[in-house]
Amino acid sequence: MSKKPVQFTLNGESKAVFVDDGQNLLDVLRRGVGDLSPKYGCGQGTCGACTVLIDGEAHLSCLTLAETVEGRSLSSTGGLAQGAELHPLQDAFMRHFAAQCGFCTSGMLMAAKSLLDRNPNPSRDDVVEAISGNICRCTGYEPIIEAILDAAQNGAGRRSA
Amino acid sequence: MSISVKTFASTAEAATALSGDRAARFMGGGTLIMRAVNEGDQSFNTILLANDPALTEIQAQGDRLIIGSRVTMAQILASRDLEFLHPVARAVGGPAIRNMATVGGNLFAEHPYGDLTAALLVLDCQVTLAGGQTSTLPDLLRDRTREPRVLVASVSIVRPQSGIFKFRKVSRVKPKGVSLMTIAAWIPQSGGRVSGARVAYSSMGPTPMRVQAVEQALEGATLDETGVGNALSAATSGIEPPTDAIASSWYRREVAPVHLKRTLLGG
Amino acid sequence: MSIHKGRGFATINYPIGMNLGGDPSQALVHSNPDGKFGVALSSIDLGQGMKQVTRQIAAETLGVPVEDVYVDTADSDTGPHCMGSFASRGTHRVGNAVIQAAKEARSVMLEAAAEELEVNAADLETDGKGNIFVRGAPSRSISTGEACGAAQFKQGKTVSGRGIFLIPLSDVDPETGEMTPVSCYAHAALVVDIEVDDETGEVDVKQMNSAYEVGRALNPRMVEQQLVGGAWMGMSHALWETTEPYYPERTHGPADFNQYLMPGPGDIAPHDIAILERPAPDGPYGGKGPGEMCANPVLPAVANAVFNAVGVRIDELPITPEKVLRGIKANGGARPQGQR
Amino acid sequence: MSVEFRKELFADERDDNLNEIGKGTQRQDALGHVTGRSPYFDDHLFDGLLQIRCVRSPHHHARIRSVDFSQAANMPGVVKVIRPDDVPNNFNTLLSLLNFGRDDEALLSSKKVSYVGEPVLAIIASSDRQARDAVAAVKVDWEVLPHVLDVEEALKPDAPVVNEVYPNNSFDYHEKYDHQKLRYGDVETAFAQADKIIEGRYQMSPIEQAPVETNGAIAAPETNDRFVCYTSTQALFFSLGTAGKLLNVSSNRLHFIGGTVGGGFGGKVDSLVEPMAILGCMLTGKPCRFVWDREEEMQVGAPRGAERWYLKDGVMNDGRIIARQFTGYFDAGAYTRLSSYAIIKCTGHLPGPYHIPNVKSDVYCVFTNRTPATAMRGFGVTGVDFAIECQMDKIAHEVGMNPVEFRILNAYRDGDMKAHRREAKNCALIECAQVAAEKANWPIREEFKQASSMVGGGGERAAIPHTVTDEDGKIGDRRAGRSGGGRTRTIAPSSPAPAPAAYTPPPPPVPPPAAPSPAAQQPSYAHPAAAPAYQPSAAPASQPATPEAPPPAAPAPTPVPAAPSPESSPPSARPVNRPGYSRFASNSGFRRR
Repeated sequence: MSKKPVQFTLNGESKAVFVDDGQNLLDVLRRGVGDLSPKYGCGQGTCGACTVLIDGEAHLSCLTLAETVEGRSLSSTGGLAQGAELHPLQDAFMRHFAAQCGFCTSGMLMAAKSLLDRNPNPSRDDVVEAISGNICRCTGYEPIIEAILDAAQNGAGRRSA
Repeated sequence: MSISVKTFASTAEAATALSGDRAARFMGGGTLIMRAVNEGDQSFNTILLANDPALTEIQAQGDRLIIGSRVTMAQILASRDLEFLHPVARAVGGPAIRNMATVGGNLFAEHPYGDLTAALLVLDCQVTLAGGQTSTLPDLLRDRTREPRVLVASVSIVRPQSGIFKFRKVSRVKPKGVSLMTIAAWIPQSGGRVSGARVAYSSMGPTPMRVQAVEQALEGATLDETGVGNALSAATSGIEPPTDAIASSWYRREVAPVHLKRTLLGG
Repeated sequence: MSIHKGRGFATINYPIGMNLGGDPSQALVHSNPDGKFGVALSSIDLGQGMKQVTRQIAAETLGVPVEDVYVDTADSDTGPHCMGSFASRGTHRVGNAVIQAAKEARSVMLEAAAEELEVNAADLETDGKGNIFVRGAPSRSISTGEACGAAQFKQGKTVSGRGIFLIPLSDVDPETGEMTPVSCYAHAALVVDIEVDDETGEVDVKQMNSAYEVGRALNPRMVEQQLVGGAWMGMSHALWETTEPYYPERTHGPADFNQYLMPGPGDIAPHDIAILERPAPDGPYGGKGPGEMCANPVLPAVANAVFNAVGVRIDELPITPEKVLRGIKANGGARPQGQR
Repeated sequence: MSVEFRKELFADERDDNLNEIGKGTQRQDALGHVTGRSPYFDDHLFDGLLQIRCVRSPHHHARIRSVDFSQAANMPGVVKVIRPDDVPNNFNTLLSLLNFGRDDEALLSSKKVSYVGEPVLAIIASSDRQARDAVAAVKVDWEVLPHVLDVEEALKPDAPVVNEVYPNNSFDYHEKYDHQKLRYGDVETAFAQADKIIEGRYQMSPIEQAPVETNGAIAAPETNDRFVCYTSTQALFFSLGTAGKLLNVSSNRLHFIGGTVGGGFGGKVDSLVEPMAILGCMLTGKPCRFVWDREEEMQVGAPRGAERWYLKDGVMNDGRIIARQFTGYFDAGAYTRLSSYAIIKCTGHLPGPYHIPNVKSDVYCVFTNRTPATAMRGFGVTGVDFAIECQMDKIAHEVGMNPVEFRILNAYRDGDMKAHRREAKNCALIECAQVAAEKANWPIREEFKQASSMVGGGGERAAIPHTVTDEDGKIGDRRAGRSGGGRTRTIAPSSPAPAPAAYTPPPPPVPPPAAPSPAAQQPSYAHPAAAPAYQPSAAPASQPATPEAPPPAAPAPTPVPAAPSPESSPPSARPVNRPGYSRFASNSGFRRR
């Protein structure tokens, strides 16, 4: 099987990795460069647990052909905190007890960040729409919605990425 | 069978590779192809990519709009020219899917997907293939799984006057879920009566489809409860709606007139 | 189109634990020389909050602040045996094991403190803030860290404890079903308000009002997590979910989250919850285990609300629009049962 | 969304001044969750990690004539093919760790499959895709067999045998019956005396637990001739014990690490992935990962099984339920897993949170040609609660009562005898009903607002009634076409009681409601000649009767003394040490080790 070299930046750090033909980005992020924050929930694009930002846009890494991120800028929940300082979204998720098993949390945070980066003052409907591709089985969504709205009020969207 | 990926600079080269290899698939945004790869689909082993920038362009030409086949739902939502399609693009997937899913992919998406295609069916869609040939959308849908496979370069649709174009996606899950039934309608009126209506469904058959019986019944009708009566009676005439995990054929048949009425008479 | 309002009600109780007993869980507690504690379990945290609830139980029992305790789940080399996290048994069974282990560790800590303070250990109390003092003479005190340090470096004692909780296995009589199933019950009552579209059979949940009795709410925020999320799941089971939409036919089974239907974030209904706490006599600090029962009242309450709204009894789950519509058509139209 | 704590209720049973208990302290795991650093089973990296995928049955029921994996074994990346023979002890039942039930399921099946998705072979390859490609290249010659998917069809004498270990298509309880019985009082007599009989049929379809993290495990060799296994299990030692048994490995050579799991809801108890990952590791000497994809999780992974229930209630016009009968069918799918136990838990839960003096239940654990069922949130209870509470709504409607008041009238209270013959304590159903109604502005009358779980129970309501038993449904009778034992007998109550076919009815816990409906205004406790009289007894001492209470029409509310029937057991509140009972001393019911 042929391997292709791919370079991209992940959370501001440049990465170079060899990928298999047909390999998806989720697999490469997790096993290739060791960022375990995006999760495998379906491999079908139906759960959102693998959501990462590519050039600032939310993408499903399980449906992204790894070699297509050549030269692009990726961010994941693994890089959301700045040093020891949590991103306002992370802080809000904690305060609202918006994580139970925590497995969807990473994807939810990326979906939320993608929203707030574009729309710093979202309505509840905007938030609902933003997480509509992400499945949570534990919380019933309400604490997540409240956390995102709270984070927006605390200026999460005005903070630079 | 391990996967190989081939990237082409030009759409035409990719189209040639596609037509010459039954085990090749062209990848637009990846939402269909990568899922198949992940699930071990044995029907293909080659993924074709094309970097042609024309595939991702939206152009206005007179009263028509040309949309490249790799234009994403998110691009449609960002386009002022395509504002009439925003409710349609927003009905597809969640935001991440919309950043990936393409117009071309939607044309080839199997049931229950294809909401955008239903809209295109009533917008007088002309399909331009990679080689420059054109096709009608119904023809393309009919032949979409036949060999040799074709690569769509762009679609051309007409820009509707305000109020003519109507769209409704019925889903069990809010705000986003797969379609139980999607209805797109183009309802021009002349002297208070419908003239030249076009109506299409998605998720009501093997592919998105025009619904001629409804269109005929609407001809000359007034857009009110009694005026659309015949059209509602014809809502599933000649159609055998599918049974799937979302709903049975019986249910789709029962509610088709209800949702058609709400589409025609609603906003 | 007509939208019909309906209101339904249900009450339930839920037996906590693996019903017949015979399902032990163990815990080990030990302290570092500075009085900071670790709890080793092989129990599982699958989101319900096992780590945190046992952490609070251990801290309460030890008499130290919660920051002084961390819980490790689940390593079979270090965590002693536990049957697992299911049947709402975690808080009840593991919590009791942690109490026993923490009591043993606490008694060593107090003995060490007694030796340092030259008093009788029975006269010592903890303030929960990291201090041990002589009852009635708060000035005579020693920190838990000093006591644990003295135990380990001066007195040669391990500040540690072992705990197990077992409800012995009950027999079941083949003829009568006589048995000793579980030791405590959680309770719930729920009122649901819905709207039914009589042309499509679609049911829209508008509001839930509930009362859940959970024993003592050991961590109110985590109880809230369980109840809010669990009621959502109940709504989902009532109206959306199944792996076999045409059961008992095995066709059209969903294979992804698009086809396996669950309510989305736009479907959630406002839910106003009252939490009642009647401590379980044998629960850890009276705790029961709210995790499982919270979904159960929603299913029948929704079915009962559908009857109230349109006069159709849906006795098969899930209550799909198709079933409701078939019922309405069989009745010749919606038959609202009157406002409740 | 709002949450309130009703601290005033049961306040004197609680000390609310504890240091840590009762505080909404942040979760220990929250920081890990929001930073993406919580270590789930799959968050452990290994060099040269191999991937496992299974060859699965496309048929509901089929014999395996032959399996040809010659092509698959030579495909790129394929390291090893795991055959059924490679499993050292390829037969198990999950609850064998509790000595409950017989081994009935293989990790990989070699002779026959009994559900779509049943695994018959596993492939270990360098990548997931290579393993999938090899799976697709395996050729199995199937001899398709007739199948059965409906629980009641499966119990017919000529139904295909799903699971040879249980050839009657039903789990064997106590080495005696093909179902679990509950017998308390005498429902038939009570039905004859009831004002109304209300019946219902209820069906619950299978439910997927649907944790966002699928089932999975990674196993790797440890340096000391042990195996480490990172796992998503909900039950670490359950999975460890199951792996040890299937693989014939001692428990201390297995090092299981888990405890941080991406949701479970009951779907991660079955311990199918751990043994396979460890076996792969044993056969290759390399770290192996076995993770279900979403389709497997949804269609092969065990759901909460379907349940079908038939309920029959005997009800008085004033709303008191005097008898309730259940017939239940749990659809276990092809193998036992946890359905047999779910029925025990269910039986102990019947008749729901109500005081009903006559209860009968027969619950069958039925094998059908579908994915085996297992645990889910609400284990053994959710399905029957749906049935009970829908039934309760129907009864309230029939007798013209407010559904909230109707629940409170029949609610169990401290000291009441439950149908499994243990006293209720720590009850709170009434208070929940009151508070929920209040929150929803659903008015209930004052006497129901004043009702309490702590008052009005016990006393006569604590007496174990005279009970009719039977020997219907002995193992094998049904398939052999024999009707049930037919022989009924009685077990004497804890106090002197009437002869068979008569019993002391329940005392009302609260004054019967004042004229809820025309029907209820004329309670008829007296019945036509043949049937023995229903005998309402006085209200509990703590609840003085109100003037509105319907006067008893029948004889004095004292138990009618009668000689014990010759067939009855000695009177005993804790009966049943009758000879001849297997009492779990079997491998088909519970037994003690």
